[in-house]
Amino acid sequence: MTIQKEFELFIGPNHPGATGNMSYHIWVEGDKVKKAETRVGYLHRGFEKLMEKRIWMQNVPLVCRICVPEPDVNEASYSMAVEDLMGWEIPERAKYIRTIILEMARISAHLLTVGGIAASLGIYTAAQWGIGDRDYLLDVFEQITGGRVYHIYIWPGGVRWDLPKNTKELLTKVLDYLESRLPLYDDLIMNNKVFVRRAADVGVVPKDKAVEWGVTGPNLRAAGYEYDVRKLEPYAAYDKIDFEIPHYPKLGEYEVLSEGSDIYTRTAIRMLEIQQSIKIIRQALKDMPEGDVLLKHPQWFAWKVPAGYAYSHVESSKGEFGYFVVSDGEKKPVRVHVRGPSYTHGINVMETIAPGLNVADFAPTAISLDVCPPDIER
Amino acid sequence: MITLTIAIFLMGVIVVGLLNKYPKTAGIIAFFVSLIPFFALLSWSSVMNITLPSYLQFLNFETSWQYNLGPGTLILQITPLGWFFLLLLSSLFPMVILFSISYFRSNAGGFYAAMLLTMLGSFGILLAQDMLTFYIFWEIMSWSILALVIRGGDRKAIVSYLSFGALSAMLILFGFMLLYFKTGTFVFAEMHLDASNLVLAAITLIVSGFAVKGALMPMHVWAPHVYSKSEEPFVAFLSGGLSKLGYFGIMLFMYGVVGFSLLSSWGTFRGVPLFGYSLAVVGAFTAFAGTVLAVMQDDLRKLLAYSSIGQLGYIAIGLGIGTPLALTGALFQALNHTFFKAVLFLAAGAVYYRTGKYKISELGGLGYKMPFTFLASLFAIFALAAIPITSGFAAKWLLYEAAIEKKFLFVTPIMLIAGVGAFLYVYKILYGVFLGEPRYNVKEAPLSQLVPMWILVLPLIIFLIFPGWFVDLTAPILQGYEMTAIPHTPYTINTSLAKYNTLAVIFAFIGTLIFAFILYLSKPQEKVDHMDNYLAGEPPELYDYISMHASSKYYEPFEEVFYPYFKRGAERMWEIILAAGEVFGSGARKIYTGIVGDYSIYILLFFLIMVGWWLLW
Amino acid sequence: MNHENWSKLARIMSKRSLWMIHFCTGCGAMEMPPVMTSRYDMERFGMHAMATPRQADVFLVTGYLAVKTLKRVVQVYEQMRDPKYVIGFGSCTINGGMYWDSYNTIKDLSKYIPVDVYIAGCMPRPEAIMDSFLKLFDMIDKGEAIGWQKYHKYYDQYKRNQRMAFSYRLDEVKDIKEDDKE
Amino acid sequence: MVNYIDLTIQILVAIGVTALGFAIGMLFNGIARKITARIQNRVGPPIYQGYIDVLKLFTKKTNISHGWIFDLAALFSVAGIALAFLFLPVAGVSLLSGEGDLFLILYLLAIPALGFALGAGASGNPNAAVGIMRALMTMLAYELPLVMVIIAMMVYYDTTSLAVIVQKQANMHWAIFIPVFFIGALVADMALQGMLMEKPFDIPIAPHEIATGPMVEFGGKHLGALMLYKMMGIVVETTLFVDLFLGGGVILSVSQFGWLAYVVNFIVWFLLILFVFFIALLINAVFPRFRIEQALKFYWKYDALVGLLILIWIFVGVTP
Amino acid sequence: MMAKELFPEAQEIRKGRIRIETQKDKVGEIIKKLKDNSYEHFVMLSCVDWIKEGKFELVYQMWSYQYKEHVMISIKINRDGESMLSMRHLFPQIETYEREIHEMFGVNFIGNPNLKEFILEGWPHMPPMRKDFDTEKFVKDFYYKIPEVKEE
Repeated sequence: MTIQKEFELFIGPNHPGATGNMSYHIWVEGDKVKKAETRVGYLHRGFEKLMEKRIWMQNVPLVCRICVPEPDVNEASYSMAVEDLMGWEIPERAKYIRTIILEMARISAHLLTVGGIAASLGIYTAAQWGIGDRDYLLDVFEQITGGRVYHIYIWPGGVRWDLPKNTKELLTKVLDYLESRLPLYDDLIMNNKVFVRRAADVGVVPKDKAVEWGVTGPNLRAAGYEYDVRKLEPYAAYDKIDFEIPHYPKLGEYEVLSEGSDIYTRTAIRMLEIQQSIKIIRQALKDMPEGDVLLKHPQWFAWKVPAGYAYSHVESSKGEFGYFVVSDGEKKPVRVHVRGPSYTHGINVMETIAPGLNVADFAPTAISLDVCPPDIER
Repeated sequence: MITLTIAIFLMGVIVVGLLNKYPKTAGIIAFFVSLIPFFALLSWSSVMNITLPSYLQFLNFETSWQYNLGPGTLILQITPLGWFFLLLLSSLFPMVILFSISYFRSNAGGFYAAMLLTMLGSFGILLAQDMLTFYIFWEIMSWSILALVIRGGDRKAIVSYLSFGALSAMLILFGFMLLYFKTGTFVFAEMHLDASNLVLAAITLIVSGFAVKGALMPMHVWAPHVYSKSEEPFVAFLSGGLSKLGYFGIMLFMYGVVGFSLLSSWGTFRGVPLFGYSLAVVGAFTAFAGTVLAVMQDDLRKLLAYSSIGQLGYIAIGLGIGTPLALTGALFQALNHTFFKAVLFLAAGAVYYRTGKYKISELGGLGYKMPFTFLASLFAIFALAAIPITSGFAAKWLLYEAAIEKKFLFVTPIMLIAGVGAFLYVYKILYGVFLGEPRYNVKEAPLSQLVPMWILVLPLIIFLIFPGWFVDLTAPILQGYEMTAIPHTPYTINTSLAKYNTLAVIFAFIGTLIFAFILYLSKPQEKVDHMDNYLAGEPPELYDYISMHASSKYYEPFEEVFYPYFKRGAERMWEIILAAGEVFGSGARKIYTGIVGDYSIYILLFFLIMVGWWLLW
Repeated sequence: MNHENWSKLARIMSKRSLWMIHFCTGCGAMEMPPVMTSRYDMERFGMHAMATPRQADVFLVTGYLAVKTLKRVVQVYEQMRDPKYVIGFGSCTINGGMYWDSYNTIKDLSKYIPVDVYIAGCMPRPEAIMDSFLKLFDMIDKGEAIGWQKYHKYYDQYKRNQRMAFSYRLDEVKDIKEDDKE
Repeated sequence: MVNYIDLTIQILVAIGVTALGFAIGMLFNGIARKITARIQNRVGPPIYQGYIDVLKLFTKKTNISHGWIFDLAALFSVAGIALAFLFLPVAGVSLLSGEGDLFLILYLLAIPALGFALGAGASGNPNAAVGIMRALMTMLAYELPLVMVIIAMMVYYDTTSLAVIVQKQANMHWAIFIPVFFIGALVADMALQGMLMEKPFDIPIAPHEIATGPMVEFGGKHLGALMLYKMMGIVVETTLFVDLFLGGGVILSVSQFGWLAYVVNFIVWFLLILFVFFIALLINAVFPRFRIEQALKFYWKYDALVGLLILIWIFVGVTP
Repeated sequence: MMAKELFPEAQEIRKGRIRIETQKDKVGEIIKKLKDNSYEHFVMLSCVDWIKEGKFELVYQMWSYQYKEHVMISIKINRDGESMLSMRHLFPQIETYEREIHEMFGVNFIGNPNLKEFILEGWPHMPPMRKDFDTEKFVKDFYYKIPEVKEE
């Protein structure tokens, strides 16, 4: 009998360190991970198949279920792809509302992730606070859209309805509250000496490989690229709003500690993006013009989208979220293919950087890459 | 009777040597011969003020024996100290031989011959009353050990043992010569030493010579190689029994020949002789470094070897401090170490006998397959780790008390940390070998291997309940050094600092165990298969094989922290040894052909030369 | 204390200290963090998430189950110790919900493992989840939450359905019957 | 001759005190969760949650076992920790602490740990094995500063008996009021953090890394036994700290005040261990956990360095 | 150089979206050339089932951070078992995409050793993303036919 030196661990699906319903099968010797394999498919519902069976409009409630922590990016991206094929230009006010909604979603997703990173290293208080504070945003969502998690608010042609009257006051209040909480998070997480020791130089995505490996979003910016779809190909109202792209080594008030995208930098980038998002929402609320929020378009069931190929992408909290839509001019799409950012982060990036990781650092690394399994397998 | 004993031993050596093709017969003969020292021990029990029933004393040995040999007289006489160490060796030796009977399947004649010769040497050493006798028997023992090391067949082991054995012999011989030069006599009782530097040099040389056998750092280098590359029963005897001879020698010369008052006259530090203090510091360092190195080993025998080194360090601490409390502790530790380490080495042998593996990372899950071996080694491990449900704790406790009594502020934390470090490596043995994934489908070890193990466990239990009986044993020894035994009753020991009552511990433990047992019986349970385990939800039937044994590089973070400090020291040391050994060894290699028969002839030749040299001188 | 009182005490203890298995099976897991944390705080009821099935008492099947996940769910459910309870979370566990025509998700959870309480909605609000806990407490109190007993009783049927689902074929049934005969 | 009446009374008192220890331990579990919940902006479970949890675990209908070695964990951990408690002076009352000393207590604390380790190893789960490795290394790490301080105290008070150390601190001559031992108390408090397995040293059970480590296969009554061990462990370890540095909570002398002294001392002892535990909880709430080698380096570099200074201080100050 | 300059056959379908239709043996060359010319972000590899034509369309999509341009390289292969060369040596993530397409459409990629099960487990039927696989019928014939647990 041959003796295998490594022992095998399953990080997930039933594991506190798993990032949702997925699994890493890791081979460990001593304290070091020797090999990792990503196991996905636990959440496969065949979205792309189902979407081919449904008409264009019916797909809107479906797409938001692809990424649960931040469903709005799916709606926005899908709507943009359809608008692209239709050749629609949506009303100005709808663009601003989309911006607000997307940024709110970003904040709530980042709060969840930052809390998750902190919790994976042991600061459960941060996770409790983060998720608790996120709930205030969900209240605003509920007031605007009627749903806490799934909003189905962004449609092809604009948004479903206008913002309720007191949204501005409510949102401002919530933003003020969040802003007052951010220094506490800094004290608890970013300025915590133990956190810095655990997080700095751990789970590094090297800068020279980051683009080739398909790393996007905060993880790419943590490696030192100032790449953001909001600036590269502005959608919604981002071209009219003044904001910064936090990226390594411009980490604002946080210390620059390491080369490449490690847990610490990735967390710092997310903390900074929360600040930027608050700034964006404030601006959007201020600059938002009056007017229609939805295009006058034909009856939904009668839509026929012109034949063609469209690719639209948005910057989600995890990275580039893209929709590749193919139409043959009929009532139903021929093919909708979703590019989730976790597809690369969770599989080839994780499998490449895992060898040599300490087994204690494995789950924090996966969580700080913000791997979300539903956008891998859809 | 002693003449007869020596004659029987020598005859036994020849007979079993010739019975090489019949290992079982040779083993049985060797076993009967090996019982003789134990009978001698029984008949000498009056030395320790013990009266045994007459049916245990059916052989009547004379208490002293002399043989006139040219330049001096060979004197053998039983003393309390000799009796105590003979107790350890003579009770261990038959068990080891018994174990070997089923362990060796072939080619064992040479083994038994050399083992008997080793025991004969030890027997003589323990009874010797003059330096001449002492040295002759010392050489017999050392050379027959060499024969056994050569049987292991590892060049590094042979070279290191040879160089260190030679070093040890030279140091001792030089020390003896200095003493003879100073006093003009070989006999211990006739020596009248003074506080001169010559005597200090002699005693230093002698103690460092013995330290080699006792594997004190930095003289330990040979031990891991020899322990890990020789046959298991021999290693059990070497580690359990023969290593004690070094400490016997240290104790004999430090407290028997030189004496506590003379040691103090070379300077004291905070109430402890400077000589003893430095020995204690070396011992503490050995205890700590041995433990740390043991944690890093993957080879079961190497781990046990370093653990031996660490545990023997405690004896050195006790001998160094030199108060009655400390000496009692040191002797107690010697006794415990003899038995638990022998059990562990024998258990390792039994594991090897069944699986053919020594690497901890390649073993696993034997606890349910070999439950009695497991339980015996569990007991030994409890004793090693000084868990207060075995006698191992009492010994360590005495040493700690002694250290605190003398206000050893820096040595005691090191001792305690070495004690905690012991938990780490014993758990490595427990988990890596006996627990975890069941990898082998083997039977329990044969009965003739289990019986010796369990007999050797017995003293650990007896002296747990009645540590006072042990203190009784030390009383005559300490009397010889003009000290009184520490205050005690059969189950309590008192010191100036605290009290240790074993009955209270045991009864309270039984009580709480009953409480736990009631809780435990409250609900039924079912036994589940090993694979019905937490795999984060993955159904095991989807996989051909899931490796679940984490024993390879088990303490990797620990190794990462400590390895850099030890690597260089050990390597540099090894370079020096090799350079020295190469000079000595390259010539020697032509002579050492690897055939046991040749070596017996060499040993005989050496014997003749030795005797001739003494005669001519 | 007689047996009845004893088991009543056991039930009271069991209901006030339900430990939940930490297994996010579907998107419903998104509403679990708010329930666990400061806004809704289910630890008020003595509930908190446990890492491994051996330690847990209640299984929240949060949402749709892909067949691949169902295998894991069954494995985990069988590793949990009695008494154990299952809460079916969201419409997907009841009839497939949004994914009624998906080839990879099961449509009715109670065909595969016994479910004590269902929560409707996509996704259910935290209030609904808290309410389901209270409902479960109530059922445990009255001795109605007997899913785990049903699982033992109708083990063959559950196992048959599970095997069918795992193989994506209906004709697997025959094999099982033959297996049982052997 | 043995006085059987006295012996019976002693045994009864021992049983009572053990039961009380477990009761306080379970209460502490509830208090800890409540306090943590308040820090995290939550309501938290009722304060008696610990009792419910343990009772529930012992009333589970079915339990699993991986064989008899696995069961040893449950037995040894409960028995060992209760044994350690019996040898501690509690509020100045020494049950068996006259029969053993601090070294004994330190080693008695290893019985449950080793028993637990045996059971976890027997479960055959790699998570458990890694967890035990971390637990043993944490133990090695925090023991060095702890024993340094303890040995300094032993030499200072010239005894190794904890009961005597408590006695010598009577009349409010608490060790913590001596400057060197005030520093010692800080060092020992850091060690206590590791002993209690609170963050930043809860490495052995890190759920996100190794899914609660050693406890991974324990459920039902086995887990109940482990929880009893952990809860009682809190009482034992905080009491050890209080006995060493805070005079065991003794503020009234029994000879002077009679039974009133027992009551007051007991209350003070309870408040003190609660206070010590409270500090540990506060640290626990706001720190992540170290990696294991970082914990080892932290203890052996910083904590042990201060411990060494204390030893030097005592070495210079105390003449043999 | 921008994609249009590199490949004259490229057509711009709208601003920032380039489409190159080509043959399957030229794909590797084109991707390599684009990668060297700052199109260094591989977005995704899609497969479209044109059942009426009997073709699968494989769309390799790349993005240039420098030119802010998205390129779709499109090839068509026969539906009935035509293989494609693996491009996994160019970008590591292509391996995963190929694995998925192999599983969901049944396209074989030569040179990819890692075409084992990815998302599904023990799927015995036709690759489900093909247009001729009717998921609704499958659901009705399978999931709805699994019997309820009968309680006596």
